[in-house]
Amino acid sequence: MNVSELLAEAGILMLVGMVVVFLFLSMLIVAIKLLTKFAEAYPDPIKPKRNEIKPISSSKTSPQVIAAITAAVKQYKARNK
Amino acid sequence: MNVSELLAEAGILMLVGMVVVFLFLSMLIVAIKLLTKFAEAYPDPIKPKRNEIKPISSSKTSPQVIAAITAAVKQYKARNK
Amino acid sequence: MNVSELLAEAGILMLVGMVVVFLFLSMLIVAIKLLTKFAEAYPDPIKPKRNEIKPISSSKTSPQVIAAITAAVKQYKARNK
Amino acid sequence: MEGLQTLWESTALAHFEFGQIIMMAVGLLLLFLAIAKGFEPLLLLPIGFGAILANIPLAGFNDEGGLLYYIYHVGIETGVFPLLIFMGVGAMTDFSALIANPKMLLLGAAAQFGIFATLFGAILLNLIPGFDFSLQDASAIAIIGGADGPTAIFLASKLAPDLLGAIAVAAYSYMALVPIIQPPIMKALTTVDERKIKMEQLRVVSKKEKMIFPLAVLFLSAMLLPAAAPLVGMFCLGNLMKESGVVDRLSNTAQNELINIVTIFLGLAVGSKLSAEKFLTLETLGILGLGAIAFSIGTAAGVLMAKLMSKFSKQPINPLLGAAGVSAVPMAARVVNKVGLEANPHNFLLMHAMGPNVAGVLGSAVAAGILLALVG
Amino acid sequence: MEGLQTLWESTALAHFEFGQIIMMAVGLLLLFLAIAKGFEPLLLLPIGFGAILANIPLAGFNDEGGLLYYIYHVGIETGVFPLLIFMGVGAMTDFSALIANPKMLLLGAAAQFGIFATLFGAILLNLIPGFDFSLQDASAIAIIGGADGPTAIFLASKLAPDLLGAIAVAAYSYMALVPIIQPPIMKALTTVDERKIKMEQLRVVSKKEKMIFPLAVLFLSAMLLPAAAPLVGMFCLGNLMKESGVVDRLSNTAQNELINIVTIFLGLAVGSKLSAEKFLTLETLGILGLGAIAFSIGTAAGVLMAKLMSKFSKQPINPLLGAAGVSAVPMAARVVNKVGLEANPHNFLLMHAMGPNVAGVLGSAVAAGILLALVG
Amino acid sequence: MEGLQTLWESTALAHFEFGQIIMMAVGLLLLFLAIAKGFEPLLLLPIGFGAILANIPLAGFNDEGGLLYYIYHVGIETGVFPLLIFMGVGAMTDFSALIANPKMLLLGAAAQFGIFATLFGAILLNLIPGFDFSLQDASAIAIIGGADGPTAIFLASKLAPDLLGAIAVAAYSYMALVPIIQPPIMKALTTVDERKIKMEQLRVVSKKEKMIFPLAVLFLSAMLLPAAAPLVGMFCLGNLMKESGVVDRLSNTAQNELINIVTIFLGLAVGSKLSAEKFLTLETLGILGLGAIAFSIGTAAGVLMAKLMSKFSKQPINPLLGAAGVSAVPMAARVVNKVGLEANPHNFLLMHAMGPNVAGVLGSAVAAGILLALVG
Ligand code: NA
Ligand code: NA
Ligand code: NA
Repeated sequence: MNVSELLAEAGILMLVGMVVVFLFLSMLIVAIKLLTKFAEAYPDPIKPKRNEIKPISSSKTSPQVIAAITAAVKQYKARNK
Repeated sequence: MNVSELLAEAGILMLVGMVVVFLFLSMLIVAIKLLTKFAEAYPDPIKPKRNEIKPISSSKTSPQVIAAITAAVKQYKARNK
Repeated sequence: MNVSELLAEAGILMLVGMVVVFLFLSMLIVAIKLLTKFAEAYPDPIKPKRNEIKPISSSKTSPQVIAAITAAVKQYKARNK
Repeated sequence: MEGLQTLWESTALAHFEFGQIIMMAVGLLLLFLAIAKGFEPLLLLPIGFGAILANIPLAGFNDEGGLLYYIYHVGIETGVFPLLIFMGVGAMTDFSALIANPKMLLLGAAAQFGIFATLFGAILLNLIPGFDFSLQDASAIAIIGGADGPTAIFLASKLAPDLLGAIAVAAYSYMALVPIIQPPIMKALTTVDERKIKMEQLRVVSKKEKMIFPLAVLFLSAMLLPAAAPLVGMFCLGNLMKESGVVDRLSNTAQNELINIVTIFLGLAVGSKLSAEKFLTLETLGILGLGAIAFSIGTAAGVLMAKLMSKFSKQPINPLLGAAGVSAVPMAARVVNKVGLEANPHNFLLMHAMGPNVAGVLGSAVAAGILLALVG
Repeated sequence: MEGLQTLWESTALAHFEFGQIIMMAVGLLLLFLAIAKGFEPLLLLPIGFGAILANIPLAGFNDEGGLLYYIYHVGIETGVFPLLIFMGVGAMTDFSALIANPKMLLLGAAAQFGIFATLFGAILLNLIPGFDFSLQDASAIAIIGGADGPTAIFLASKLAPDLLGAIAVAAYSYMALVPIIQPPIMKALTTVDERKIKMEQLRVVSKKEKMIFPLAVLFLSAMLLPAAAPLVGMFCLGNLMKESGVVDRLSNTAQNELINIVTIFLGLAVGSKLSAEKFLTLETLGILGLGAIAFSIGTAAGVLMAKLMSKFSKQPINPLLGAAGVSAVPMAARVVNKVGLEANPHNFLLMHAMGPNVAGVLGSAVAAGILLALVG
Repeated sequence: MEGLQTLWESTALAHFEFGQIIMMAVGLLLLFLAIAKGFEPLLLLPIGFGAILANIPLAGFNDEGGLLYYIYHVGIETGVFPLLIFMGVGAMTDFSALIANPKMLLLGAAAQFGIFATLFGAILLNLIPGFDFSLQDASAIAIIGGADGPTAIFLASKLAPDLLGAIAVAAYSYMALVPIIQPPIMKALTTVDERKIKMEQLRVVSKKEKMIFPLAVLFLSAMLLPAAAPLVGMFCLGNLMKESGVVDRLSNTAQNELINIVTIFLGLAVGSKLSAEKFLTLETLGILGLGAIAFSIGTAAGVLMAKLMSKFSKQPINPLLGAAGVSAVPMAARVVNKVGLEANPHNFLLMHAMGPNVAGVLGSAVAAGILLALVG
């Protein structure tokens, strides 16, 4: 192919390409809107949120922390007697 | 092979298969019993367990925790003066 | 090759090998010395170190720890009234 | 115009065949089961997704040079992926309960009757016009009764690659259905009093026992049934890495990153076998039916064996434990525990059920070895 | 003496060609950019290192049996590595912002004009003596404008493997240069008042929407543009693994260990294509020039589209958001945020820019699919 | 009856050869050393297990289509696995001690005398009837003296694949025996006063030095010894990933998950080479003997070099440091520290010994390069 033929091809590609990209993403807009309606119609089941007010939520560190506190407070008291 | 031949083969496979499975796992029972005797004869060396009574066992968090406690206790005292 | 030829080859390999190893690593010594001079001429930019005196450095555990402390101190006070 | 024609030709719309649409729906159904119903999501999600990808016209996932083509040939055809999964599963398995109570192995043996009865059943299906299972096909189908995914995939890839998709889907689906399939059978075959039986507490098992155990299993397999050695060997390697305690970093990688990577690929590759011409057949219906029968027979055989053992045993044996012998770790053991609790709210059978449960894994690997040796 | 001759012959000194020295310098430059300047270090560090290794005479990294030879053939020629990276990226991507404001997809579409304009430009370059880009070459070069590394590598490996090195280097370099390339264009095309426009806060998106979204994208791609299905499919698989929440261990592995391993290999393999005869050419200069143009045109097209949309929209749209449509996630979105803050210190556009930003990823995957379908 | 015959034929019992039983015992011994004695368990456990698997009759691990067959051909024959391990080791290595005291490189050089003396010794063994080592064989055996596993496996896979099993086993076994082999030699060649010598404290090394160092090593290797570039290059890549600090996620993966996965496979593949016909030979005894000599000579050469340097150096040099030059990181450095503490309980040599220790890694990679260039 010579350059002018290539340019013609490239021009067509540009046109077709942009059209398809816009078409594809526009259809996705429609799809998302449908999806949103569907999601509104069938909402996520509301799970009872874990009570986050509880001061010591992490069971992993809490025994440690409590032990540390007990020790520290005792030490502190002892020193400040 | 026609179906009746296949059925005969399948029957033999069923028989042989179940026998071998039972044989294999029965021998494994024997092996485990031997193994248990061996393990009793040569027990695991008793490692001195780490003293888990120590209040602050995790060296990773303890300096932090102690710093936090010191700070918090001071703050608390200051506020409650 | 017979053994004596092999031995001659092995001898040469030993000689050449040790020379090249020493040559290579000696050149590396020179390279490191140049590198050190270069690094002295263009030192690492001094980054302001993070203040590590701050008692509660880990933002991850701190809210937890503080909550724990608050609770523990309260409890302690209550018990020791 | 030529460009537009090319463009239209390059959309899938111009090329969809009906079967592909159905198979994409099957893929979606698997995704739904995995995500919404929690059916073995680690496998069924990638399988379902792979099924969708494989059935997109022109996308070429299954063609030479396509992603799923490579994954299938590298990992499934060679048998490497199921073996690596088995290694990882070995590194996650704790044999303590079995070592403490080795008789439980007999329950794991009995439950394999589900496999061999199904093999017989698959051949019987040939009496119905339209079915034409070879002995290889029947064996690959029967292994669904082993209730062990990697074993089923490994055997199917060797004996009946064309049926691999249907077999894997059936295996994982029924494993997810264990809590529904098993309880009625368990209750039908036992009395309430039997289900209330409490088991003696299991002794503590020493590190040495747990460490030598995989070697003993490997040794037996090497002596008696080398055809089972790939499966059993990799399983024992994983278990030894875990129990030896000297290669924790390898053991952790085997049971985390490595098994995760392989699981993604394995699932996609299995999904790639869900093509219309291979899946939308009478055979698939047969496989799905036989799979349900396999699980049921295996469960029943385990329970009956437990009842038999109970008669000859000094210590009482709760017959529910037999149901755990089909493997489907740890689902079947949990089902046993649940049904046990229904009869007696203070009877926790979970730890005891782990014994027959892991015995079932060994049992179906042995059964797979026999089938490979005699039919393969 | 013969030994010494052999020894001298076995040093690289006796064999260096000028081009190799230049390419090692290029490799060092890439390392410098990666380490000292922070240019996309995850890719440019292994690419630079790979370039150095590939150009050592006699080391044989690229020869049959050499490490980089194997990595390239196994991972790039097959297209497997970029697809796995895409899966990992999918597992890291959050589409909430896009689902909350789907119109942003149009910005991601407009910015792809950078790709197709560059394709045209690459063919125009053929008018200059010395350039001879085929339509395949031009398409592979144009995809640089997609500002997406794995997409560029995937397409180049299919359409123009000889240009792969230059294309990948250009793609990652310009992605790192986004904070320098984009702001002047963004400011030239907008008024201060336009840049001050505040966007409405985005609504919260439900788990269900996020979960179905990747399936919807896959479905559209499967119907309309199967050539894009490998890229889009793997991306959606990663995203579904993340959003479904039932296979967290797979999702975590996909976005951590697996993508890390593949990134190391991908970088090395791309670097191995930086050989003197393929890189030190007029074409490379052309590619570097076109790459800069591609990014600039894409940015401009995005901004202009945003201005156009603003006219027809009830809610105000800040035209800066258009610049994020080139993808280069999350760099371009950060640039939008920064330029927005310069105009109005209280206007945080980051979350809003994530919409067009991820739309740009989809847009360039679609564009790659079109090029594959029509030119490949 | 035919079925029973088939069944019996399919047990291993009917097919065991004496050599296979011995090799399974060797595999068990390696497992015992790995687990009970803590001998390099990360490698010796998979090697031992691989040896057992490979010697199960009919299991077909080493046959075309078998797991170990694939792993060996994909990972060892190509050289990919040892190189990836080297990359991971590079990412774990800290060159600070060496950069702070570069003279230590001479100790790493001297210790390589163990390699070349062993090469000579291996050829000398040919004088004994029954031995017939080629120059390739001798070179592959000699590299055991480099005390570096991946280097030994890489070289052996290129020069003498038949001896790979024995060489790898010897290399890792002696590395585990370093605390037993080295101290007597170290004490024999030094006086108590020499062993008491305290070293000056090492200066702090800047980030920039640590970052440029791997590039300098790569550059030297690229110029002088390209045959060493695969090993040195991957090592330096790992080290650069670590020291650059900009690709931490890649560096972490290289030194954790990736190296773990490769280690499992590498060990299994090496173990697969432990077949009776290749291992139960006079050559293996020769290799084991030569390996011990290699380590001893290397240690002695390092210590003597340190004594020589001490005479010409202004700062005092503790001659024990020379022993660390054999590499065996970090075992040899620990041995130096321990022997030093015996002479002077306040003399901590560990950090100083890390210099020659990592120098030894570079030294044996260089030696491997020479052997590849001149003999390969
Ligand atoms: Na089972
Ligand atoms: Na893009
Ligand atoms: Na060494």
